Amino acid sequence: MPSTDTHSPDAPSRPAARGPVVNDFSIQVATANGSGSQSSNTVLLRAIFQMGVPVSGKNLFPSNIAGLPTWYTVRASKDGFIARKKEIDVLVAMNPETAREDVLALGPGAVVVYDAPLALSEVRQDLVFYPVPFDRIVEPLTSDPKLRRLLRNMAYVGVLARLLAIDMGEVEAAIGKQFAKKAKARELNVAAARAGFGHAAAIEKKDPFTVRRMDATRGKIIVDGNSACAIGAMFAGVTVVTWYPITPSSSLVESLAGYLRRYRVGPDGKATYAVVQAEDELAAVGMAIGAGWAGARAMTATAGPGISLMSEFAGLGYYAEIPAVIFDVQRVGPSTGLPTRTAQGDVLSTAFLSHGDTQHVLLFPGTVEECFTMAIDAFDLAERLQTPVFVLTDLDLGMNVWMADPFPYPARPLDRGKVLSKADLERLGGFARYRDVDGDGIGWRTLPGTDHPRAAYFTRGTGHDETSAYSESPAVFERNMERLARKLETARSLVPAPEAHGTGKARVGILAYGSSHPAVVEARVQLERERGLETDYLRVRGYPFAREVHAFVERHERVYVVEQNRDAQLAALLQLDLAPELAPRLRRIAHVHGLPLDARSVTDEILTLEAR
Amino acid sequence: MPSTDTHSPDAPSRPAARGPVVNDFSIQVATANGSGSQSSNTVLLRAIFQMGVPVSGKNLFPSNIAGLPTWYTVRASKDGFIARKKEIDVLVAMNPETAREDVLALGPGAVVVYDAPLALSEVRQDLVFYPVPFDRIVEPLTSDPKLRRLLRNMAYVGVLARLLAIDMGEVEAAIGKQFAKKAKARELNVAAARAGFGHAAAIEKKDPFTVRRMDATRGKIIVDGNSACAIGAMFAGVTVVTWYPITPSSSLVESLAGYLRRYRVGPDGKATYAVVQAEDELAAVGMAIGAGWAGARAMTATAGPGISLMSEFAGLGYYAEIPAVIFDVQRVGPSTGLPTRTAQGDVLSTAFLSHGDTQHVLLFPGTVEECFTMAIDAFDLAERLQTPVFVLTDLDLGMNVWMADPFPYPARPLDRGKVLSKADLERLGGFARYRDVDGDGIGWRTLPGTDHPRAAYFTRGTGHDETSAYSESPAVFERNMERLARKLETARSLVPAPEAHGTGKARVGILAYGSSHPAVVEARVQLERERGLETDYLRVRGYPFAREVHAFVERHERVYVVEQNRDAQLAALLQLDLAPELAPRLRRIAHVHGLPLDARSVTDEILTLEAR
Amino acid sequence: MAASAPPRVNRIGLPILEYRGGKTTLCAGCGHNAISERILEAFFDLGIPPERVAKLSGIGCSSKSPAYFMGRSHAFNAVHGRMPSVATGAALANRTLVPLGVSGDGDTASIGIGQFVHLVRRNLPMIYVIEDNGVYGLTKGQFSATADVGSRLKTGTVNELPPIDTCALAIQLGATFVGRSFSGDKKQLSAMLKAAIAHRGTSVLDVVSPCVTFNDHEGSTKSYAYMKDHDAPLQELSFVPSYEDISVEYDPGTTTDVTMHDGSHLRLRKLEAGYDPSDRARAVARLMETARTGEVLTGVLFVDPDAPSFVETLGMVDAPLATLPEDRVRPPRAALDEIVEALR
Amino acid sequence: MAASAPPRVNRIGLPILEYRGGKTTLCAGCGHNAISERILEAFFDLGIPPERVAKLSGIGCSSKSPAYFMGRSHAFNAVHGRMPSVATGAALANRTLVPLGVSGDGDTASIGIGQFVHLVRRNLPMIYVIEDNGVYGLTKGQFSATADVGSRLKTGTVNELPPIDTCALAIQLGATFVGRSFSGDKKQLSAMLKAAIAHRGTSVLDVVSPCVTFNDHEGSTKSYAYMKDHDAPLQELSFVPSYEDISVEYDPGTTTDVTMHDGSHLRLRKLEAGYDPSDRARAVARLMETARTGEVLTGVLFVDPDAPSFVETLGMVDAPLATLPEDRVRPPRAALDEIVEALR
Ligand SMILES: Cc1ncc(C[n+]2csc(CCOP(=O)(O)OP(=O)(O)O)c2C)c(N)n1
Ligand SMILES: Cc1ncc(C[n+]2csc(CCOP(=O)(O)OP(=O)(O)O)c2C)c(N)n1
Ligand code: SF4
Ligand code: SF4
Ligand SMILES: [Mg+2]
Ligand SMILES: [Mg+2]
Repeated sequence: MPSTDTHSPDAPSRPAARGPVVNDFSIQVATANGSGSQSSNTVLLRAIFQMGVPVSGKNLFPSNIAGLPTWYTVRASKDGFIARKKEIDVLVAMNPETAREDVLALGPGAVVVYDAPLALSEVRQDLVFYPVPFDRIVEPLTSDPKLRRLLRNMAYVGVLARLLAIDMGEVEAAIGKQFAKKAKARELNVAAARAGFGHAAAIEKKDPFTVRRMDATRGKIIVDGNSACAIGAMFAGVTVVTWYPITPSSSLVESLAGYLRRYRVGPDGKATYAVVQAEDELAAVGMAIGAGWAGARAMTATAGPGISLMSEFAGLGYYAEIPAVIFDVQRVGPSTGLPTRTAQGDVLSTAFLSHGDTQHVLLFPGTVEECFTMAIDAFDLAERLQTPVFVLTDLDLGMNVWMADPFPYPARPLDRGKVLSKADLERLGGFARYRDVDGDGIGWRTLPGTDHPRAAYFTRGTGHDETSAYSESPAVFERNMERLARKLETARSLVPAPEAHGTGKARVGILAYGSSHPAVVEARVQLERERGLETDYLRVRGYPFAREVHAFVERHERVYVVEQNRDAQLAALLQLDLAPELAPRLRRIAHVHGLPLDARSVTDEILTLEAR
Repeated sequence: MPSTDTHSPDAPSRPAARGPVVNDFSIQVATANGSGSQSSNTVLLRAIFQMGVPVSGKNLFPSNIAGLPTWYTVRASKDGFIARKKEIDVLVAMNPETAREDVLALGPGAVVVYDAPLALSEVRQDLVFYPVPFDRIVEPLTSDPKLRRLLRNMAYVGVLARLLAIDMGEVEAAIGKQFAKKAKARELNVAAARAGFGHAAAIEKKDPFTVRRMDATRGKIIVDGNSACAIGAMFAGVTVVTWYPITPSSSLVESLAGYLRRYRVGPDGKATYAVVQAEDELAAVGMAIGAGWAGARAMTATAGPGISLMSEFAGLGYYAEIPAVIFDVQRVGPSTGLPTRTAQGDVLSTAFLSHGDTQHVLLFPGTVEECFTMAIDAFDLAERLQTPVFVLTDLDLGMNVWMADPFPYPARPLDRGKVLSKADLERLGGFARYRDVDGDGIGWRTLPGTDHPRAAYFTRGTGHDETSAYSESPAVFERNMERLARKLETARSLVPAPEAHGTGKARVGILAYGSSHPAVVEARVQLERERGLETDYLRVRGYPFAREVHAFVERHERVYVVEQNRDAQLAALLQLDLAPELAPRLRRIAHVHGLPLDARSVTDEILTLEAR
Repeated sequence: MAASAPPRVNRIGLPILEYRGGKTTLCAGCGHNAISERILEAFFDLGIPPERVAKLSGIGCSSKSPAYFMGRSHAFNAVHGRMPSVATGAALANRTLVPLGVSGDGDTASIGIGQFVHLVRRNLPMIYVIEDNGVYGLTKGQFSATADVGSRLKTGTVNELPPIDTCALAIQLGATFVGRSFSGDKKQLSAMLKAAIAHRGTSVLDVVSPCVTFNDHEGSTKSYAYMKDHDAPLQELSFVPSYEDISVEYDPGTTTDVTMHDGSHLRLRKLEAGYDPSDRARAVARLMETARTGEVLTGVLFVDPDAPSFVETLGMVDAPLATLPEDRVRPPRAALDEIVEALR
Repeated sequence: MAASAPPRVNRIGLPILEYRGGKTTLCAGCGHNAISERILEAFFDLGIPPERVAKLSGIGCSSKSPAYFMGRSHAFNAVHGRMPSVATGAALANRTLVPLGVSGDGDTASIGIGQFVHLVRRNLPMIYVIEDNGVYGLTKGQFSATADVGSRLKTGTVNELPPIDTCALAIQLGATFVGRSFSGDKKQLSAMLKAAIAHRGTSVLDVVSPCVTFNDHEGSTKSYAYMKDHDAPLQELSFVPSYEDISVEYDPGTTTDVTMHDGSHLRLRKLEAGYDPSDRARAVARLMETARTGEVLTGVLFVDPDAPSFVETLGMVDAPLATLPEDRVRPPRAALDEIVEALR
């Protein structure tokens, strides 16, 4: 089963089964995709959430539409840890194809709830087995075999509710929310859950895992990162959205389109936006660049292969200085790679995307809240800096659901950047598009359609002088390139500042970004609790790096850079940016296998390296 | 005028005009492009070459077809220096548009041969002026005004021959070679040269510059890098050539097509190759990848914008492990940039071309001889390593003509890499495409069409196991990626080893690559002669870097990395590859303005940095 | 009226000088220069403020030409073959602009055919001019995808691949205004450009525009000489702008009067009896015949003046999206509250 | 004969098992699975060694399908929309291969239309199958560029852009073999595939192949139900391989016999009187009409069996370039001497 298919030498540790284990375990449900288990798992997750217990969910699905194995992990954590937990405590084995393998992968003491016919109890002696005759349980509920297959999934939720003391009221509430608009389905599913719950009454509890109400989720919401980016983009006032479907970014635009239809269509039925499904990613980014040039807040969303296809236009955007926002919901590369698995592998190639001396601004949201806020930041930055801005999230952050605080309504008005109006031009008499009048490397632009005889300029990807006139002059070219470099320097102070954790006094530092955040948070506690190793932690949120990032490295003897790729890509960018003397302090913890990062792996590797 | 339009503070130094300056000066001819001056300049260059004097030529032309200013520089150097010389000693001013500017850009004591009507002698007092009535000179030769415009250009060759003591016999021989197949044109041009020569008899020589026979070019050839690459590719046994026209790479394929027609078509009129002009660069590289997969020696040639468009396929080639050779004749980027000017700006983005953890093998020819030999190496490496290999030349190396030793006939047979034949399969019974049986990270492949039931495998850009079966297993994915990294390690020892210059005892090292070579060679002499600064020099010829590159940095206190881009791209790759402790030794000399690198700029900058 | 000499200033009081651009750097005699003239004249004649026009192009000699006319219009010289996507973005960002695309046969039919096809399907409101010389001028004369079978380069190389007829292709794909002309045909090209400006959706104009340097020789099918012999005009065109009343009489028997969406009139006096520019299938069939006959059909090949354009299909507001005030693009606090509530 | 049940082993002594591939991971009932069956049967029936076949595909459910048939053939599942270029390289590297391209409507008509257009122009010797379901299956059902106007997704979204008729497009561009079929029409599809295998140049087969998960509902024009009602076969097809003598009689009045370049025979018993698959212009016109009528014309839409393929145009040697011995690809020392001499 994938989540332990990574070579972790040591068997996962687990508290000896003395006394109950409350609100601190993980449940993994193994089914086949397209079998409708998704809603059951959401109900399970919500029910625990509604009991005030911090919870997180990870969907491990295959790159196909129906029939292949898929795993969903729900983690309850009284301490509020929401990273993937490497060890599975409770397995729900519904998929004959993987059941044995899944069971063999468990650590001793784990619990297995399984479809009785699978007869798994012989496989191992060191586990707690609960066979459940799901077919029999759902049989009375309907005669439709297709429906029965679906209801089996809700039945295991009922069984788990009984076994883990999850409040059935919350389960039914969650079902109600899930099937809000489908009364019939709601009834049937409630019945199925109850049937499972009823059946499980007869089961003798032999494991320590249990859920108990607490008050750690009040007021929180549950949302996936793609939806959060979508909501952010809408409140950023996005007007032109172009895309080409690709996992895992499709749901970002599809959710955005839904919100726009609801909140950005006037009473006259007219839209204050355009959403265009392009013919491919070259066209999608080309449209975004064209729209940004003409003054729209334009965006596109894609994943690795799309980013590669956008290379030429990315260079044009950089050199002709055109605002555009590009969401890269990263998946495992190279090439098509593992389209439904998560990674942080596009960092380096995106920073230098396109030939010649091209460099880009990158943002790294680490939470769903930041997916919302940084979507807004991205549009402001793109127009302020007049350059494409890449928002790098990933499949884990983007497609899995996360607990979050409600999104704050934007405090700042939109920053539309340096744009000269007709009035400005009348005052100034004219302008030079690429003249660095403010010393920040950023010129002033006009929008096509500005009604002034001096408003026009000729945008080009060829060499140009300050007035954007064609030029092959070596000196003119070099000056312009130096200004562009200056502009990237300006960006350092404008991208979201890094977030510091810890006392600042530790000798060991950890540096991470994006969806690695929850694992690092938990790993720091493990290091402290288990080995008394104090660490400081800086979460990088943007590139080019803010000065604080340099300062953090200066203040620590060793800095572990944790990321989800093979080539330690952020560490590479950092090494190129740091004073060379600091480079030796960096230590790389970089792996990619497609599974969300877990704390244990980080902890173990840091300890190994510390031991050196 | 471009060649001094770069901000060089100090006026160029020149020997005081006491006594003759023999075989050590530069001539710059300023005309408009499309005016046919190209052949005159070639004749001028050849005539000096035939007199045994080391010579080099640089063409600075605009990105248009006809009518814009263009400059051609011929440098004669008894010491064999062939880099661009920053100072112009003799200007031939034929272009009214730039004449004044060109004259103002000269250093004191320079010579100006100019079209009399331009009346330039008033512009400055500190130069030697030779007005020449070109129209009058050519008038008797023909009545056709179009022809006259062309002949004016050959007339200045005659004038220069007289002024600089270039042997008219050699001039006429060169004209004969130039117009080998056009008797009429030959006659007219000889007449024009003679007319100029005759007219100049009346000119009183007031400058020190002169050419004198020596014996430094015997047996040498004159060739441009693109032709050299083409010849190399043909002798590498290239079979599938795909391309999309783009300056400055077009002439590589056009010259290759010519050679192939001549030497690779059988008596039956059938070709042992295919040349395809694709619809764009995505298609060109896709065809090369498809052909490489099917066993052909496949190549494409392009420049920056094409490289960007090839990103997605480059990642597929890396991950599916397909041989292909991609020539990148670099020009000034970002974006369309300066299409007719030279740069080394694609190094970093090509090394990491494509999303995910992708890395590529790069070769850096530094001379036209190496354009020939490395073209051959590239095909061997691509098949040996089963990966795309990028040959990075540039406009200066590729489109300008250079003296060279005759190309050696390849000593080694073709290395077709690890391919299993039908017989092998019968012996082995089967194979696993991506199994690292030899420990070098390189598996064995079969070619489509191999007549054995176990020959087939399924090539894909998605996750795969050793048998190339589809896999989403985290462990399988990670193992495969580690093997790919191992393969790149293997490449270190297979790419052309760096070339060491100097005693190896100096404290200061210089590291450079590609067309920067001649400037560095000359700069080292300047540093030694003028300031007694001894340097060692290592010319890097491939990436991933050979161990010797690391060793060179270890052996020197300071290492100047000289390159023609803004972002010090090779230095960046080096910094990422070196032991971090060595990083502080690197000092970057990186500039891009589109003109070929000159020694003086390198010397001056090294001295400035040494002074720090 | 198209034919009559332009007045010293046009209806918005601008002299033609205000419609000119930088000095051309193209070869003397290049067809592209003539097309630039026709374009700026058309906008001048119709009295369209240059500020309302957005010039878009790819890469090539043709794509450079926007620098040489209408310097008072914004312009975007983008990347090779991908101008349609840039134009799409610009047109959506500000629907009040008049997007004018200038491309070449290589830029459109070779590298750009994919984006061209999808542009046409969307019926984006824009004028798309293909300056068609059958070669890549800027890279020194290789064949493009519009080169005819058997046409020969100076080097002797002969083209053996069937050409892409961008007009037949566009009509087949559902284009709503398609015309072909010749850089040397002042009257026809002017009228066609004006009708294109008046058209509601995408206007595809393929204009044969000889490359005097690389493709104007004997053996070329895109030379001035070849066009002299093979230009087969389907109609005699005239254009009556919406603001002029339709004074001139015409005979419905010999002349078709097309009322454009903006109320202007395009008048086609039939030269080829039976050619019906409103019949897609037959227009395509007729064009395909010319592959055999070698004639170059010019004129308005197809027109459907009222098909909704992409901005209508998308149901966009009338005001430019680019400059909508914050309160129209950022929903109120209540909206966020509602969204958040749904996520609890 | 296509129709008759396949023998236990074929003429080269292989059981059909040797033509099978891995277990499909596509949805049960997906049209693509049926097409996979027809493809492997065709190669089995014709007794073509699987080793001679190269399977090429892009990205999509359809493009995955080559993994599910003919496991003894090399395969290359490349990148999205660019398979034609990969196929071109492979076909040139080894002209003795039988390149079989499997693509989807998104892979071909949306992202891939540019490469498709140029592939067709070159008449590369290959079979190009478009498994056409009008949606992007693998990304969960968005419209592709072949979706018909007015067709509706489960979500209610309606397509408003005109579809690309890949067949009409191909014929118009000069394709030499173009057919349309339906994954559910065993007999027609089998015969068509065999003729395609026998064809000299590019064979474009657009096969309507319903996506049961995302586009098989009421309101879809690519559903099983829709095809049942709208499938309008132009002919009844049969194929007589070159190695079988033409036993079966036929009536020239009602049946056209096309002799393929390899000597095999494609027999078309007319179902639509007057349809002539050798008339390009009219074939395109007829297909364009269906935009109004909604009928889906299936059968052999156009065929020109003797047009030279790209390898002939290029004048390549008969042996595979990939495996030419060194002495045929590396010219002798004398050649280098001659070249060098010319550079002195
Ligand atoms: C991606 C890319 N590939 C290649 C080129 C080189 N290039 C510049 S213009 C051109 C062809 C232009 O031909 P066409 O569009 O017909 O314009 P023309 O010069 O004939 O007017 C090419 C291939 C480029 N600029 N960008
Ligand atoms: C460059 C790139 N963009 C997007 C994708 C995501 N993607 C995978 S398959 C697909 C569409 C497949 O549609 P189609 O070709 O019709 O195949 P089907 O699944 O319908 O059989 C897309 C957009 C990708 N793999 N690569
Ligand atoms: S090369 Fe040809 S297309 Fe380019 S400017 Fe000259 S004539 Fe025009
Ligand atoms: S999603 Fe559609 S196309 Fe893909 S396998 Fe399922 S039915 Fe076939
Ligand atoms: Mg052209
Ligand atoms: Mg599809």
